[in-house]
Amino acid sequence: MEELLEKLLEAVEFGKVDQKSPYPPQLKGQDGSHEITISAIETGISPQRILEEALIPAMARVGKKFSENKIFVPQMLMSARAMGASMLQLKPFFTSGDIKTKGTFIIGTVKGDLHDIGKNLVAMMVEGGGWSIVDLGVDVGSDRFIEALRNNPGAIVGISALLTTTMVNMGEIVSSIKEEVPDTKILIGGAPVNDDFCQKIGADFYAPDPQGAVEYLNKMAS
Amino acid sequence: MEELLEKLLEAVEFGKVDQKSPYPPQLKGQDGSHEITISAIETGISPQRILEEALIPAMARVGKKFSENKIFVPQMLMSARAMGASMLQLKPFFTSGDIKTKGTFIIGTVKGDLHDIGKNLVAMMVEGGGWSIVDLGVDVGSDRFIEALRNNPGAIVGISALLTTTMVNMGEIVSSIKEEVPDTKILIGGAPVNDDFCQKIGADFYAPDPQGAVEYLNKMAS
Amino acid sequence: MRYKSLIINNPEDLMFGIAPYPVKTRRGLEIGGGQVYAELNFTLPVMSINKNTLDRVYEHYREIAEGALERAVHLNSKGVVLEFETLLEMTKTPSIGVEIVKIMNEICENYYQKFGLASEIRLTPNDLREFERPAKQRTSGYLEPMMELFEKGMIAGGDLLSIESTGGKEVSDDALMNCDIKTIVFALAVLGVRDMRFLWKKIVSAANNHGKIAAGDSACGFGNTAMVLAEKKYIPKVFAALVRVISVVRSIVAIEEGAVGPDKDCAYEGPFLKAITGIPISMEGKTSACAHLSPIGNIASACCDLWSNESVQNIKLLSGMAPTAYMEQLEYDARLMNEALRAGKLHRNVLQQLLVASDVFTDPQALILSPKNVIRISKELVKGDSYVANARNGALVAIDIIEEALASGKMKLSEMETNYLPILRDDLESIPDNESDFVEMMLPLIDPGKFILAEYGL
Amino acid sequence: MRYKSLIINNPEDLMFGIAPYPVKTRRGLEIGGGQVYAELNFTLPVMSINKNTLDRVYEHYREIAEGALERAVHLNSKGVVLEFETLLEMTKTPSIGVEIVKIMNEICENYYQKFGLASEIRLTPNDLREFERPAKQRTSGYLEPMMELFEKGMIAGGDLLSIESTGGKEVSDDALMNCDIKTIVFALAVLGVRDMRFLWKKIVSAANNHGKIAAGDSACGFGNTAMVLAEKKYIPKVFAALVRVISVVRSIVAIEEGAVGPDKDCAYEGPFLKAITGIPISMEGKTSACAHLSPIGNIASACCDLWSNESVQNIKLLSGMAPTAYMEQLEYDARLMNEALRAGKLHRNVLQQLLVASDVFTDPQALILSPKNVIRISKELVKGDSYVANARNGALVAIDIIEEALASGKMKLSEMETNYLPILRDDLESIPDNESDFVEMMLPLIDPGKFILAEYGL
Ligand code: B12
Ligand code: B12
Repeated sequence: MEELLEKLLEAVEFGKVDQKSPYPPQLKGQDGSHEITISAIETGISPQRILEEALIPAMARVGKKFSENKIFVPQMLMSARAMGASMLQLKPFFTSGDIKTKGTFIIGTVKGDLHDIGKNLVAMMVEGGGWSIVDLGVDVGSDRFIEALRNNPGAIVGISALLTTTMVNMGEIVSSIKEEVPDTKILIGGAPVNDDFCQKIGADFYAPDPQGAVEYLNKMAS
Repeated sequence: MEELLEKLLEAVEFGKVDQKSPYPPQLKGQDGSHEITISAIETGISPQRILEEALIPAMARVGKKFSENKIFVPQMLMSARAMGASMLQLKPFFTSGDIKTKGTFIIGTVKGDLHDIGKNLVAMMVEGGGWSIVDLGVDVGSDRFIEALRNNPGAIVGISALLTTTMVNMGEIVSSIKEEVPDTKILIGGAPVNDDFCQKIGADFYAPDPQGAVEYLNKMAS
Repeated sequence: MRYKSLIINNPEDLMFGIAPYPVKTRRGLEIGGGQVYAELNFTLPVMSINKNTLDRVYEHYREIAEGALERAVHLNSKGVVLEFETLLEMTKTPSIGVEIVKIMNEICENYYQKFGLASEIRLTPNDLREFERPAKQRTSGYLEPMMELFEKGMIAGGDLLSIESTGGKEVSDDALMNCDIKTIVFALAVLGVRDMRFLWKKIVSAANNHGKIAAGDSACGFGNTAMVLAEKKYIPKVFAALVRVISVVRSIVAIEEGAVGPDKDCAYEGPFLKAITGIPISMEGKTSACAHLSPIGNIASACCDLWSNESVQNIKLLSGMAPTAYMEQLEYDARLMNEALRAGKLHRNVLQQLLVASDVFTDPQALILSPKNVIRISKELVKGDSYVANARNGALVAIDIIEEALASGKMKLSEMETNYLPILRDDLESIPDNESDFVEMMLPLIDPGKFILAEYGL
Repeated sequence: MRYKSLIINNPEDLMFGIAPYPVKTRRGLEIGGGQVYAELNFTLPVMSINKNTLDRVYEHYREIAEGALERAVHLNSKGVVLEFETLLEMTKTPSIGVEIVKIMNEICENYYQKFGLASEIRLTPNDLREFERPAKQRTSGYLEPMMELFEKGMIAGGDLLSIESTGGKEVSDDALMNCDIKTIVFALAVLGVRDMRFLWKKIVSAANNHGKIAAGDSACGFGNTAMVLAEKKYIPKVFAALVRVISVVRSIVAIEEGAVGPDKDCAYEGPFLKAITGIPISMEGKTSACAHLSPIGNIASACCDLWSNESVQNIKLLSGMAPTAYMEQLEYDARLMNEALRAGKLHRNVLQQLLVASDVFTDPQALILSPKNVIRISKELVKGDSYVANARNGALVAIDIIEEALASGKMKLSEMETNYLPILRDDLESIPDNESDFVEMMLPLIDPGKFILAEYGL
C-alpha cells in the first residue's frame, strides 16, 4: 500500500503521465500516475491520502527543485500533467465530497493586460499545492472577479499585471472586491508590482514568484 | 533722468558694482550701480521707480539670458551683487515704507539635508525678481519655517531637498505649516522632487529651476 | 522564401554601422551608412491612461523627447531614433497615439532646426488582435484602429513603421514553456510567416503611399520572451537560442513584402536578417538592462546599426529622468563604435572582436550571434525550399555550433542544459521539408480551440 | 608634498586594470592586478529612515546585495565591490550603518562560499562635520560617530575604507559659483590638504589596527559638484576642468598618510593619483548616468581598475531592481576591458585609444583625462615644493592643454567658455609658491564667518 503511494509520488515528481508516455526516459515502460492512481483506488487507499501523501508532496518537491533551479518549467509542467492524470481519477471523490482541496484560488490577469505566462505558472504551482483553481484568463475586470467569488465563496483571489499602465487597475479591482465581498484575501503579482504598491492599494499580499504565492496560500489554509 | 535709470539697468545687467570694480571689462572705469543709484536718488527719481524700472527689469534680463544659457552663474552673481549695492542705498526707503517689495519669500533646505547650492541660486533669483528673502539656511525643520512665517505674515515658503531620504521630510513640514499658518503658499524644489510628489504632499507648486520659482511667485504677487 | 543566398557572405563584412542597403531618412539619418545611432525607447511610469490623465500622458512624452534630444545635442550626437511603442489605449483610440507622435515630432523638428540634430520617430503600434482569444488575425475589428494609427501617425511625423506582430503566439506561448520546438517551428514558420505576409503587405503599401519607411518586425513575443524566460532559468538557454534562429524565417517576411529596415531590436534576429538581406538593423544589449537582463550585453552590438535600450519608464533617477540617462548611455556606446568606424578597419575589427569574444562562450544565445556563426546559420536559413525547412535547418546547425563549442571545451553548460540537446535535435529532425506535410503532422498535436486555421489562410 | 615624481611616466602604462601597486582583498580580489571589476553603488528610494522604517531599510540593502550578487554570478563575474555610502542617519547612529554592513557582508560571504564569487564592501561614511556651520573639522562631536562607524563597520565586514571628506567646502561652494579659482586653490590646497592629513591619519591607523584597507578619498563636493554644475551650464567647463586638477593635491594626502587604494570614484582625480602614486583607482562614466550626466562617459574608463555607477536608488525598472540592472551594465563594460586585457597589448591599446578618442575633444573635462594629458599634468602636480604651488602649476598646464587643443582646431568651445581662459590664467599666476604667503593673500578676501582657521591648524 505504502509502496503504491511512493510510486505515485515518484511518477508525479518526475512527470510520468502514463505507461506509454516516453518521458522521463528513466521510467520508460513503467506505469505512470494514471495507472498507479487506478491501482491505488482499487487497493482501497483513500483518495484523501492519495492527494495528501502522494500528489501534494510530489508537487512540493517539484516546486522546491524548481526554486533551487534544479529543474526547468517544462519538467514542472510534466509533473503538473502527471498530477492532472491522477486528479482525473480522483474527480468523482471531489464531487462527492470525499476529498477536499485546501480551498479555491481565483486568478486572472488584470483588465487591459494580456500577459499570462507568469499568471499561468502561478496557477499551475498553486494547483500543485492542493488548491482548486479558477482561471479567469486575461483582461479581467472587477465584475468577473466578483462573479467568480460569488460562485466560489471563501476563495482567495490572485491578480497579475505586467504593464505599468495596467497595474493601476489592480487598485480599482481590489477596492471593488473588498467592498462587494468583504474579507476576501487578495494576492497580487507580476513584474512591475512590488510590496509598497501592494500596501498602497490595500491588497493583502505580494509575492514575487509562484513559490511565494504557494507559501502564502498554505499559511492561509492552515 | 531716464538716462540714469537706463545706465543703472545696464550696470546691473552686466554686473558693474562700483566704479573701481574691474568687472565687466567693457565698463571699466565707469560708474557702477552704487554710484548711479546715489545720483538717481539725488536727482529725485523715486526709489520705487529705481526698483521697478531699473533693478527688476535688469535682473529679469539676466534671468532670461541665464535660462537661455547665454551667461553663467558667476555673471548672474555679479549682477545680483550690483543690485545689492543699489539696494543698500534704497534700504532707508524700504524701512520708511516708501517702497515695497513684491512680498517675502522664506526659503530653506529641509531637515537632515545640507545641500544648498541649488537653494541659494533660487533665493538669489527670487531676490532679483523684487522679493525680500528670508534664508533659513540648511537642515531646517517645520518649527523654524513656522517661526519665520509668524515674523513675516503672508510670506511664501520655498523648501529645497536633494536626498531621497530627506525629501519625505517635506511632507511633514508642509502639513505642519498648513496647519499652523493656513493659506500659506508653499513652493518646493530640488533634484529628486517632482510634480507628482508635490501633489502628493499637498504643496502648492513645484518648479524644476529658479526661473520657474520666479514665474510662480510673480503670478502670486500680481 | 524569396531569399536564396546571403548578401553578406563574409563575417568580416557583418559590421556595426555598415549595411549594404542603408536607409536614409527625412532629416538626414543614414542608417547603416557608416554610423551607429542611438535608438531610445521609453514608456509611461505607473499610471493609467484615461480621459483624466491624458494631459499628463502627453506631458510625459513631451518631457521624454525634450530631455532626450537636449541631452543628445549636448553630447554632439550624430542622430537619434525615438521609438514610440504604443500602449493599448493609444492604439485602440488612435487619436491618442497620433497626438503623441505629433508632440514628439514637433520637438524633433525643433531640435533639427535649432541645432541641426537629426532624429526620426519609429512608430510601433501594439498588435491589438491578441485581445480576442482565439485571435482573428485577418478578420478582427481591431485591425482597423491599428491601421488607422499607422496611417495618421505617418502624417503626424512617424517615419519608420514597425510592429511586433503576434501571429502564431497563441500556440507558441505554451510551446515555450513546454520546450516544444516542433510547435515553435509551427508557430513561427507556418502561422507567423502567413500572418506576417498578410500584415506587412498592408503596412508596406501604407508606407509607400505616404513616402514613409516600412522598417521591420521583431519576433518579440517569441525570441525575447524565450530569452527572458531563460534568464529566469525557467527554460533551457539552448532552447531559447534555437527559438531566436527559428524566428528569422518569420521576421524576414516583412522584408520580402517590401520592408527596408531598420529592423526592430527586441528578438535579436537582426544579425541574420542583415546577413541575408543587407538591411540595417537595431539591436539592444547591455544598455537595455533597464528593460530586461540578458546574456548578450556586448555581442549584441557587433553588427548593429541602431543601438537601443528596449524601454525605460519615465521615472526620476538621481541624475534626472531615466530616458535622459539612457539616452546618454546609448550615445556613449554609439560614440565608441563610431570612433572605431572613423579610425579604420583595424580599429573596428578589434572592437568588434572584443565585443564578440567577451560574451561569445558564456551562453548559447551569445554563441549564435558571433558574426561567424550568424553567417553559418544564415546559409542554412536560405538553403531550403520552404520556411519550415529553413527554420529546421537553421536550428539544426545552431545545435551543431553549440555542440562544437561544448566539445572544444570553450563553452560550458550544465547537464540540465545539455540533456536537452539530443531531444531538441530529434524533434527537429522529425520535421518534414514541406509545409503541408508539417501542418498535417502538427494539427493533431495542438489544441484546436487555441487558434483559427482560417485566419492564417489554412 | 611627499611625491616628487611619477610612478607611471609613460602614457601607455596608464592602463585600465593594471596598477603598479595592486590591492589584494580578503576574498581574493586583486584590484589593479590585471582585471577590471565592477563597483556597484546604490541608495534608498524615497523614504525616511526612522524607528518605524528601519526594518524596511535593512530589507532594501539585503535586496540590493542579493540581487546584485546573484546577477554577478549569473554573468560569471570575476569579482565585485559593493560600495556602501551611508546616509546621515546611518552615521549619526552608527549601529544602523554597522547592521547594514553586516547584512551585506553575510550575503557576500554566502556568494563566496556557494559560488566562489569574490566581493568586498567599501564602507564610506558620510562626513557629518558639515552639519555644524561653520564646521568644526577637528573638535566636532560628530567625529566620534564617524570613527565609530569606521571601527565597528570594519569588524562587521567593511574591508575598504573611504570617505568623501569636506574640509574646505565651506569656502569652495561659493567659489565654485563665482568661478573664483584662487579660492578653490585655497579651499583644496590649503584647507582640504590640512583636513585630509588630520582625518586620514585617523582612518589609516584604524584600518591598520584591524588589518583592513584604507582605500581613499575623492573630492566629490569639489570636482564632482563642479562637473554637475558645468553640465547644467551653470559654470564654465574650462573652470570645472581646472577644479578637478586642483583637487588632486588634496586627495593625494590620503595616500601620503598611508591609504593604498582603490581610490574612490566620484571626483575623477583618480587617473592623476594613479600616475603619481601607482595605486589602483575606481572611476565612473557612462554607466553612472543614473547618478549624474557627464561629458566623460568613455574616457573615464581609460585607466580605471574599478568601474562604478556612482549611485542608483533601489527602485523597480521594467527588468527588475535598478541596482541589479546597473550591476549588469557594469559587468558588461568590465568584460569588454577584461577581454582586451586578456587578448594582449594591441587589443588593450586599441580599446583604450577608442575610449579616449571618442570623448577627448568634446569637452575640456574629457581632454585633461587622456592618458597623455594626465601624465603631462601630473608632472606639474609634483614639481613644486608646496601643495599650493603644485595645484597652481597643474591648473596652469591644464589651461595650456586646453588652449593647444583649441588652437589646433580639434576642440571647439563657445566664446562664453574661452573668455574665461585668460581670466583664470591671470588669477592662477597671481598665486605665490608658499602656503603662508598664499594664506595671507587670501584671508582678507574670504568671509571670516564662514570657517574657523584653528580647525585647520592655521
Ligand atoms: C512575453 C512578453 C509579452 C508577450 C506576452 C505573452 C503572454 N502570453 O504573456 C507579448 C509579445 C504578447 C507582449 C505584448 C506586449 N507587451 Co510585453 N512583455 C513580455 C516580456 C518579454 C516577458 C513577460 C513574461 O512573460 N515574463 C516571464 C514571466 C514568467 O514572468 P512574470 O510575468 O513576471 O511572472 C512571474 C512573477 O511576476 C510572478 N507573478 C506573475 N503574476 C503573478 C500573479 C500573482 C498573484 C503572483 C503572486 C505572482 C505573479 O510569478 C511569475 C513567475 O515567476 C516582458 C519583458 C519583461 N522584462 O518582463 C514584456 C513587457 C512586460 N511587455 C511590454 C509591452 C510594452 C508590451 C506591449 C504593449 C508591446 C507592444 N507595444 O506591442 C504588448 C501589450 C499587450 C497587452 N495589452 O498586454 C513592456 C511593458 C512596459 C510597460 N509600460 O509596462 C515589457 C516590460 C517589455 C519592455 N521591456 O518594454 N509582451
Ligand atoms: C554638490 C553635492 C554635494 C555637496 C553639497 C554642497 C552644498 N553646499 O550643497 C556635498 C559634497 C557636501 C554633498 C554631500 C552629500 N551628498 Co550630495 N550631492 C551633490 C551633487 C553632486 C550636486 C548637487 C548640486 O548642488 N547640484 C546643482 C544645483 C544647482 O542643482 P539642484 O540642487 O538640483 O538645484 C536646482 C533645482 O533642483 C532647483 N531647486 C533646488 N532647490 C529648490 C527649491 C525650490 C523651492 C525650488 C522652486 C527649486 C529648487 O533649482 C536649482 C537650480 O536649478 C549631487 C549629485 C546630483 N546629480 O545632483 C549629490 C547628491 C545629491 N548627494 C548625494 C549624497 C548621498 C550625499 C551624501 C549623503 C554623501 C555622503 N555619503 O557623504 C552627503 C549628504 C549630506 C547631507 N546630509 O545633505 C546623493 C543623493 C542620493 C540620495 N539618496 O538621494 C547625490 C544624488 C549624489 C549621488 N549621485 O549619489 N553632496
